[in-house]
Parts: sequence; C-alpha cells; structure tokens
Amino acid sequence: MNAPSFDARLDIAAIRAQFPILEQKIRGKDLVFLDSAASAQKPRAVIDAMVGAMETQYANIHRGLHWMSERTTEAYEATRDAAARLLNAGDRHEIVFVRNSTEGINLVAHSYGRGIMKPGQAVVISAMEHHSNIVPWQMLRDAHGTELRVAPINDAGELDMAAYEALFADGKVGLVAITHMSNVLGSYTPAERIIQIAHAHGAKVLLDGSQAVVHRRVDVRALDADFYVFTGHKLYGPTGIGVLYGKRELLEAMPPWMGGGDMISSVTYERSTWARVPHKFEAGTPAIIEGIGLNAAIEWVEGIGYPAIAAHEAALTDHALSRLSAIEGLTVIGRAQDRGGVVSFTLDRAHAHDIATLLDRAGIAVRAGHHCAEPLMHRLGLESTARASFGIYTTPGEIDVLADTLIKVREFFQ
Amino acid sequence: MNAPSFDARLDIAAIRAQFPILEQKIRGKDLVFLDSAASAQKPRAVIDAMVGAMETQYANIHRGLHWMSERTTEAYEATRDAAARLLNAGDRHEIVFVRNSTEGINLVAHSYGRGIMKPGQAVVISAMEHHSNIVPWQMLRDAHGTELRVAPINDAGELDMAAYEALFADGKVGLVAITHMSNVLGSYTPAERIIQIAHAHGAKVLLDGSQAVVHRRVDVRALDADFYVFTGHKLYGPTGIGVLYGKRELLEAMPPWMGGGDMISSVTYERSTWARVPHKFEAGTPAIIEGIGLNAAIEWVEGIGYPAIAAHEAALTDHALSRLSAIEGLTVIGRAQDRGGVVSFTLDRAHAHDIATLLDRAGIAVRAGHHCAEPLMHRLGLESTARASFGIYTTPGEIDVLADTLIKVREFFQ
Amino acid sequence: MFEDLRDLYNATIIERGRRPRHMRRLEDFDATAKGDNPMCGDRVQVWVKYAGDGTIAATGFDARGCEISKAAADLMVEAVAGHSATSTRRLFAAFRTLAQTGECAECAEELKPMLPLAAVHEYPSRVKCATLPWHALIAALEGEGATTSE
Amino acid sequence: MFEDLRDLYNATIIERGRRPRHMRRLEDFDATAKGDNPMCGDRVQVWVKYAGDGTIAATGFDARGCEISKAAADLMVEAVAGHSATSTRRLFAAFRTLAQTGECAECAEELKPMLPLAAVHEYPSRVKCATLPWHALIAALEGEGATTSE
Ligand SMILES: Cc1ncc(COP(=O)(O)O)c(C=O)c1O
Ligand SMILES: Cc1ncc(COP(=O)(O)O)c(C=O)c1O
Repeated sequence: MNAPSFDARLDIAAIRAQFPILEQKIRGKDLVFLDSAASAQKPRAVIDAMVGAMETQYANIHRGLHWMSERTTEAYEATRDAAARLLNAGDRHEIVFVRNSTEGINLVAHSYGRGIMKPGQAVVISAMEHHSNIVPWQMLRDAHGTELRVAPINDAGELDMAAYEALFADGKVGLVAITHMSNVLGSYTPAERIIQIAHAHGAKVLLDGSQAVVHRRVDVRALDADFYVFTGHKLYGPTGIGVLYGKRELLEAMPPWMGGGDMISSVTYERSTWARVPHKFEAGTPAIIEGIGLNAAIEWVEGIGYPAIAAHEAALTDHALSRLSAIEGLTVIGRAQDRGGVVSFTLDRAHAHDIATLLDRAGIAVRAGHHCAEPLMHRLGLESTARASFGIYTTPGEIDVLADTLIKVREFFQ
Repeated sequence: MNAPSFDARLDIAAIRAQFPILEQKIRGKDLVFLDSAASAQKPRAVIDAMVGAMETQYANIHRGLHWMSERTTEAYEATRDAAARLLNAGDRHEIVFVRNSTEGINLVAHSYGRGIMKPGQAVVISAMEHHSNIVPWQMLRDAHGTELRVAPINDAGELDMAAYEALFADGKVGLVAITHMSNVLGSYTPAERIIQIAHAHGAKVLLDGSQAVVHRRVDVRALDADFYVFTGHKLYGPTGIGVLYGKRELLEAMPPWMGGGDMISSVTYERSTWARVPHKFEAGTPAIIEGIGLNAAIEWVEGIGYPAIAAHEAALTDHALSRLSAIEGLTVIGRAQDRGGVVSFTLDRAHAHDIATLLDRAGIAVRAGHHCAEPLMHRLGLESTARASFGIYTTPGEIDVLADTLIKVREFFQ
Repeated sequence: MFEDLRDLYNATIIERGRRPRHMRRLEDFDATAKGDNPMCGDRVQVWVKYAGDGTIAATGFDARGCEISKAAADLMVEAVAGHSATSTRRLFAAFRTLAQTGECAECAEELKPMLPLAAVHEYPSRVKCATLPWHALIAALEGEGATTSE
Repeated sequence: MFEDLRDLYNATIIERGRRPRHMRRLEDFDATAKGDNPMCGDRVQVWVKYAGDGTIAATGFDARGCEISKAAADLMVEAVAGHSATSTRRLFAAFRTLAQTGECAECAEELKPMLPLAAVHEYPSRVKCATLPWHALIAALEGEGATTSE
C-alpha cells in the first residue's frame, strides 16, 4: 500500500466541521458518505445563505421597485458574476441559469439543435456519457433528422482520439457533446484537444462539466468551449440550480426555448420580442433562493481553492485505488491516466446492489447500478458497478473503513 | 368606510410570528409587504424543512440504496402525495414536479401541443393572461401551425362567457389555457363553466392556478380539469419548485419533453424507453430540497385551512377596496364580482413606478408595471398599474398604512 | 459483522440467487414480457407457456440483477405453476404485501416457499428487486411487452 | 413625509416629466429606434434628423413611462443637439456614470442640465428609467431598430 501524501494546505477536520450532516449517525455508525458524485453535501455557508435570503430580504426579483426586491435581485445576479468568474467566462451575459446539467443540455439540444442545426448534420457524443448527455441528442435525432455518432473509448476508459477524429471525416458533424469527466470511470477527457479537433472541422462543442467542475479548475476561455454545463448540487450547492455557459454570439443567434415572464422584451398577441441574453433563456420566476445558495457554494469552493481540492482528491483516489486493488476478487473499473475522485468496482460473487446494502448497514453510502450510463455498462460488458466517490470532506480514514468493510462483504458472500 | 369583519379563527399575530422576515425594518420603517402575488414570504416551517433536509438526511434520490438516499427519496416523494391531496387529484402519478408555473405550461405546450395537437387546431387563452400563459402558445403557433384565440373580458375584468363559447363554433379548438385567477385584476374565472364548455366541444383545459391556489381550495376532480399548474414560491414555499397536475391518461399519451437521467426505463444508442408517469417528465436531479420545502408549505397552508384563508383575504380585500376607492384621484382597476386578494390601481398625476418608489421609502412593498400582462394592459388602455397583494400574514392595519401613505403620495405629486 | 443481514441473505436466497433452477428462456412459449427497474438497472424477462385450460404450465426467466431479484424470480416460477391469470394476480398481491411488510396473513401454501424473502421489507429500496419479476410476469399475462417497477 | 424625495422628484424633473418640450414624433427623420425596459414595461421611441455634416440636427421622442424616464428623454434631446454619433456616445457614458453614481467629474457643459437626475443613483431600480431613452437614441444612431435596457 502506498503512503498517501495528503495536502497539508487542507485542514480536513475544519472543513468537515462546516458540514452539519457529517455529524449524523447511520444505524448507530458514523456516516461515511462516499456518494458525492451523485450529489454533494452542503456546507454551513450555503445553508446560511439560503436561510438568510428567506429571513431577511426575500422577494421576487427583476421587476420589483422596492427594497426587498432590489436586494434579492442584486444577490441573485451576483451569482451570475460568480459563475462567470468560476468558469472564467469573459462576459456575465454568457451565464444562463437552469435547473441542473440535464436542463442545460436539453436547452442546447432544443434551441441550438432544432434552431440552428440542419437535418443531416451529426452530433458526436462519447461512449462514456451520462444518460443526460445521450437522450436529448437521441430525441433531437428522432425529431429533427440529425445523426448521432458515438466516439469509442479504449479499455482503460479513455476516449479513443484517433477514432474521435475520424468521425469528422465526412464534414457532417455540427456539434460535439462530451463529458469533461466520467461519472463512472472517473476519467477526464482531453477537453482542449477535443475542442481543437472539432473546431478544425467547423463543429461546436458542449462539455458536460457536471463532474469535472467539482474537482478541477475549468477555464472555458482557455478551452475555447462553446457551451459548458454544470449542476449546483454536485458543487456543494443547492438542488434546483445549474449553469449553462454559452458563447455570447451563439446564445444570441439561438431562438428561445421556453416562453413566459422575464424572457420577453414586449408581448402582443401577434408577436413577442425577446429579452437580451441570458434572460431570453430564463422564463418565469427563477430558483432565486437556490441561486443565492449557489453563490455561497462557489465562494466556498474558491475559498478552499482548486489546487488544494485537486491535490486532496488525487491523494484520496490514489489511496483508494491502492487499497481497493489489493482486495481479492475486487476489480476496479477504469484505469484512465487522468482521473478524478470517482472509483467504480465490482466484486466476485456479490452483485453491486448487494454490496451497497451491506455497506449501508455499516454506515457507508456508495452508489450501485448503471449510474445513468447504460450504454457505457454495455460497452464494459457489465450490468452494474458499485461506486465510491469523494468530496472535499472525504478522509483517507473513510477509505480505509470502506476497504476493510469490503473485505468483510466479500467474506459474507463467500 | 365599511368595518371589515376579520375572521376570528385566524390569529394573525401568531401567524406573523412564524415569518422571520416580517420583523425586518426597511429604512428604519416596519416592512409592509404587499407584494405576495409576485412571491410570498416563507414561514419558519418551510425554512426548517429545507435546513433539516440539508443537515440531517441529504443525498440524491431515486437511485440510491443507502439510508440517506432512502430517507430523502421518501421525503421528496411525500410531497407528491401532499400536492395530490392539495389539489384533490385521484392519483399521485398525476403530479409532475416542475420549476414553476411557467415550466409547467411550457411542458404542456411542448409535449401536448407539439406531440398531440394537430396543426390547424386552436388554443384558446383569455385577455387577462400572464405572459407565461401567452408566449408558450405563441411559440407553439409559430412552430406547429396551431391558431391562437383570445377570449375577451368585460370592463369589470371578468371573462365574457358568451364570447368564450363562440370561439368553439368551428370545432377547431383543441386546448383551452386560462388563468384561474388574474394576477392583475384579482378576478377568478368560472373554472367549472369554462371546462364544461370546452369539454362539450371536445377540447382539453389547462388552468393556470398560480394565483388561485394561494387563496382558495382547488379540486381538480370536481372541476374536471385536464391540466392544472401552480408555483411553489407563491404558496409560501421555496423557489425552484412547482407542480403540473395532468390527468393520467393524458400524461401517458404525451411524449416526454426533456431527456436525461431519471426519466428513462432503458437506454441504448438506437432507442430509449421511458419511465412511467410522472417520472417520464422529470429529467435529471430534481429540486430535492425545494420539493421537501414545498411539502412543508402545503402542510402549513392546510393547517391554517382554506376557509380561514379565504375569509381573511376576502375581508382584507373588501377593506382595501373601500379604503382605496375613497382616495381622490385613485382608480381601482378591475371590479369582478368574484375576486381574490389582489388590488391594482392607478393614481392621477403619478406614474405607477413613481408611486412604488415613494411607497418603498415608507417601507411599503408593492409592485408597479405591466405585471407580465402587457396585452391585458393594452386592453385596459393603461401603461401600468400599481398593485397591492395580500397574504395570510397581511393585516388590515397594513392596508390602512397603504391608504394613508397613498394620500400623501398624491399630495406629493400635486 | 454482517450477521443480522443473514435475515435477508439467508441460505435459500443465496442458493436460489446463485444457482437459480428456472433461469432459462422457454423455447416454446405463449407470452413473454420484460421488466426494467429504471432506478437501478435491474432487468428481467419472463416467458410463459399455458396449459390447455389457460393456467400456467411453465415459466422461465432471464435476469440481470442482484441475488434478491434472481431468487425472487426463481421462487416465483414454482409458486405460479398451475395458476390462472386471476389467481396469479392474487398471489402477487399477497407477495407484494409480504415484501413490503414482512407479513403473510393466512399465508397461501404456494407462498410459503417465499417466506425467506420476508426480510426484504426492512430494506425499502430493495423491495422492487423482489417484485420486479412479478411485474414482468403480470405484464406477460396481460399481453403487454414490457413494464417497469418504479 | 416624502421631503427627502425632492432630491429625485425636484422641480426640473416634475416639470420636464409632466410637460416635456420635445415629446413629439419627427415627421422628417433619418433614424429611429424603440427601447423597451422589459422588467417594468417602460417604452420609448426616438427619432433623429441629421444635419449635412452628420451631427444631430433634431431629436424627438415618444415615451410611455414614469416622470423620470420622460424627464430624462426631454433633457437628453437638448444635450445631444449638434453632436456627432461619437460624441453622443461619450455623453451617454458620462450620463450613465451620473445616473449610477451621482458623480459628474469634469462635467461637460451639455450634461450640466442633467444634474437634476443625479439623485436617481440612490434608487437602483430606477436608473434604467433614466438611461432607457439614451439606449434608444444610440440604437437609432447605430441603425438598429430596437433595444432593451435590462
Ligand atoms: C397568473 C400567473 N401565471 C403565471 C405566473 C408565473 O409564475 P412563475 O413565474 O412562478 O412561473 C404568475 C406569477 O408570476 C402568475 O401570477
Ligand atoms: C457526467 C454527468 N452528467 C450529467 C449529470 C446530470 O446532472 P443533473 O442530474 O444534476 O442534471 C450527472 C449527474 O447525475 C453526471 O454525473
């Protein structure tokens, strides 16, 4: 077993103290929460921001001329600045608030897909996408006559770049929609190269950053990404709020998707005109309290800093890989070079669900199943895996508890 | 001035004590919050439910086999039962969670409109709709070739039922989408008759209950409504969560709208199959914490009871109408017989924005503008109105403060 | 460490889950249906052959899933043999109660072999593992091609 | 009770808001544009006539909105007379600063008549009322038909 080198910059005990839920006991046992890739826990700063908004300044936003509405509008709109800063977007108008990554991808599939793409053009996804980045493109294909192409992965769980590039040969590809980090394998994809190749062939690129932005600094300008989505609840923020980044000229060219209050400039029965971006895409009363909570989450993450986060999670992942690989009968799924804090595995003689149920009895929360990535499971020749995933608050000791308990799980099913 | 008869069943002081925000001072003055129709304040019970979810049991739902996920799934799904109970739906599967009313209407416009309606069919709306119940039908018209018909209102601000019925003469109407209560005029619409007439002509009906459900008991089965939408934040609940009720056979016949995790039954690249209703319409990680908050809001409203709420608000509205009408130069807009706790008005020599700014200096929050109902303003021959709207926590004394201050506003602009 | 889990993972479940006796596709069948549990990815397919009087003569299944779903499918096959569609539905109702509550009041003879699944009621998210094959069977009897247990 | 509001609603604003001098459609114009404030429903249209050298010879407007937006439009018409597109943009930048901060450092002569609008900076949601006519004017100069101040 390697001795993990944990980053001295992170005082994990102090961080854990900011997460009220980590004090909970599960069936009398300490909670070992290794399901952060599904959704992360919320620090006190996020909870307090939401409570503060509701207790001291709440009102509907954008259209109010009174004090509460002005304060709430300011607080909500400050999140747009925070998200732009987080992704290093050049312009706050490039930040569209959505419910979650799924809605962000659907927005692009509807508005860019049906509105700008032509039937006969192709969308490229990869063999390791989450259903949220598969189904919208299938629905686009079936409704609009685009083609759906799948870039294969190698056995390590990395994108096959030669095969990816070959998909552009006929010049039909209009859009690439690819994960920035797999929620099953933990693999990062080489976003810069993906984008360079796509751009060289005249295609736009959407990156699904649901996982990546949690673990690593993202710079949409350095990447030259056309669209980037992430979801608040995985970034230690509230549910109900997510972000779609889009280059301004693309957002401006795209037709609106949902109609309603807040997204219009003027309305008559004959014809309505649209508000400027991003409001054109934000119909109805937004998730105000959640937006304010997301700002707190972003500031909290920035306060810790991506270098420290990435170093901590890399050390955790190394530790997990070495402890888990040493367990007889356990197979780690995915061996990408460049990976984030997610480890999937299978165990001889024990189905993933049964593993999860046993671990749960020991207070350990992991995910089991297809992880909303059935086609990837199929590619891997698996039905399901168990998955442990790490957050800023995860400790090497928790990974040891996992490994020790898995040994017992294996004995149980012997 | 009439002596208002306030319902003795409601202990308003005790209710107000449950709203932390009502203790706030605005520029040193007591907050007089008369903007509840835009968004209501949140009682302690709602705030506590959200905090409790984040502090003691949070995890992503539906797919987790561990304790936190099971508890959170239960709490979130309990909201479906609560919403079904609130609307008296026959079946919890008829409750679809959406972000807000706007998304609920867009869902129907996309899925029922493009999926089930045929080009050449017509959608009927009324002359007093919110933009959220106009623009989606315009977009449907422009994308799908349906027609948009507008049922007129009379000068009192009531639906013209003869003209409404006449719209069905050619047999083309497939869907009626009408507000259950106007957010500008306060008028209720005669939902039962609207639905009977539509059904007699083979059309389905969506009611926009954004305002109505806040003030009055709604029974979708007694009404025989096909679709009903409301938005959590106006019902004392969180932002980011709303409800679409749809009759089960309609929801089952409708194609899904957004694709992604949680809404599928199985996924291959060639073809995906959909989960049962309502999950078919709920793609991606939902607004979990907000759903749990909405349950608390529904229970809180049920605890007070609609009879007491309606009686209190009717008395407030009578009081407001009599106090405001007595102000020289003030015109109340809308004189419907059957109305809820919303009063719009104009004042000679003072534009609505200027009124709102002055009232704000006195700590009074009202809305001013077109209230997301430009075509209605046009019908009324107005640019804008000021609007005072009432919640359970509103007191007759606050209405007196409004009236007394409006007299001073008038003097100011003399 | 997991001794209390022997409730759920008892000898019968482990044996039936690992070496199901009836996990095979019927070559000659009258009805079939698939069942999906979209939340976890479990999948089962059931094939049914009727006797002359419309009762179930033979059932086979194929399952992708955990020990519990396989064991439940395997025991189901034996329980429903010789039953009509109506009495199969009645058995399913009783089995569902067993899986959800652990109770089997006035327990039918055919259901007694299912009692090893009673402990599943203590694991709410696993109840669907046990009921999924039944959902598929009922869908087959009703002539539907597919069902889900969400 | 509202005496401190005389800052904002001073004699100039009230007078110009109620009886604007330049609120009329130009019959003979070279450029026009509409401006909407979608958040509150204010709307303004501006018409411009150029002189031979491309500077602004005349401006007219029609406005639906509050006293502040009308007064701002009315004062704007006087401020921009004789200016080129470039110097109009410069004036707008300075006016925007005035509306947002109350400051008019090295205040241009043409902007001094706008100083009665300085207090609007204390009312953040009203700043757009004052800048909307300018947005429309700039849109007209740039040949765009419409703009919004969101
Ligand atoms: C009658 C009516 N319909 C629809 C809406 C839209 O609600 P939301 O913005 O929550 O979608 C509102 C409120 O703004 C309303 O009053
Ligand atoms: C890679 C990836 N993409 C998309 C999603 C969807 O996120 P959400 O459910 O918040 O829309 C997830 C998480 O579930 C994910 O891991």
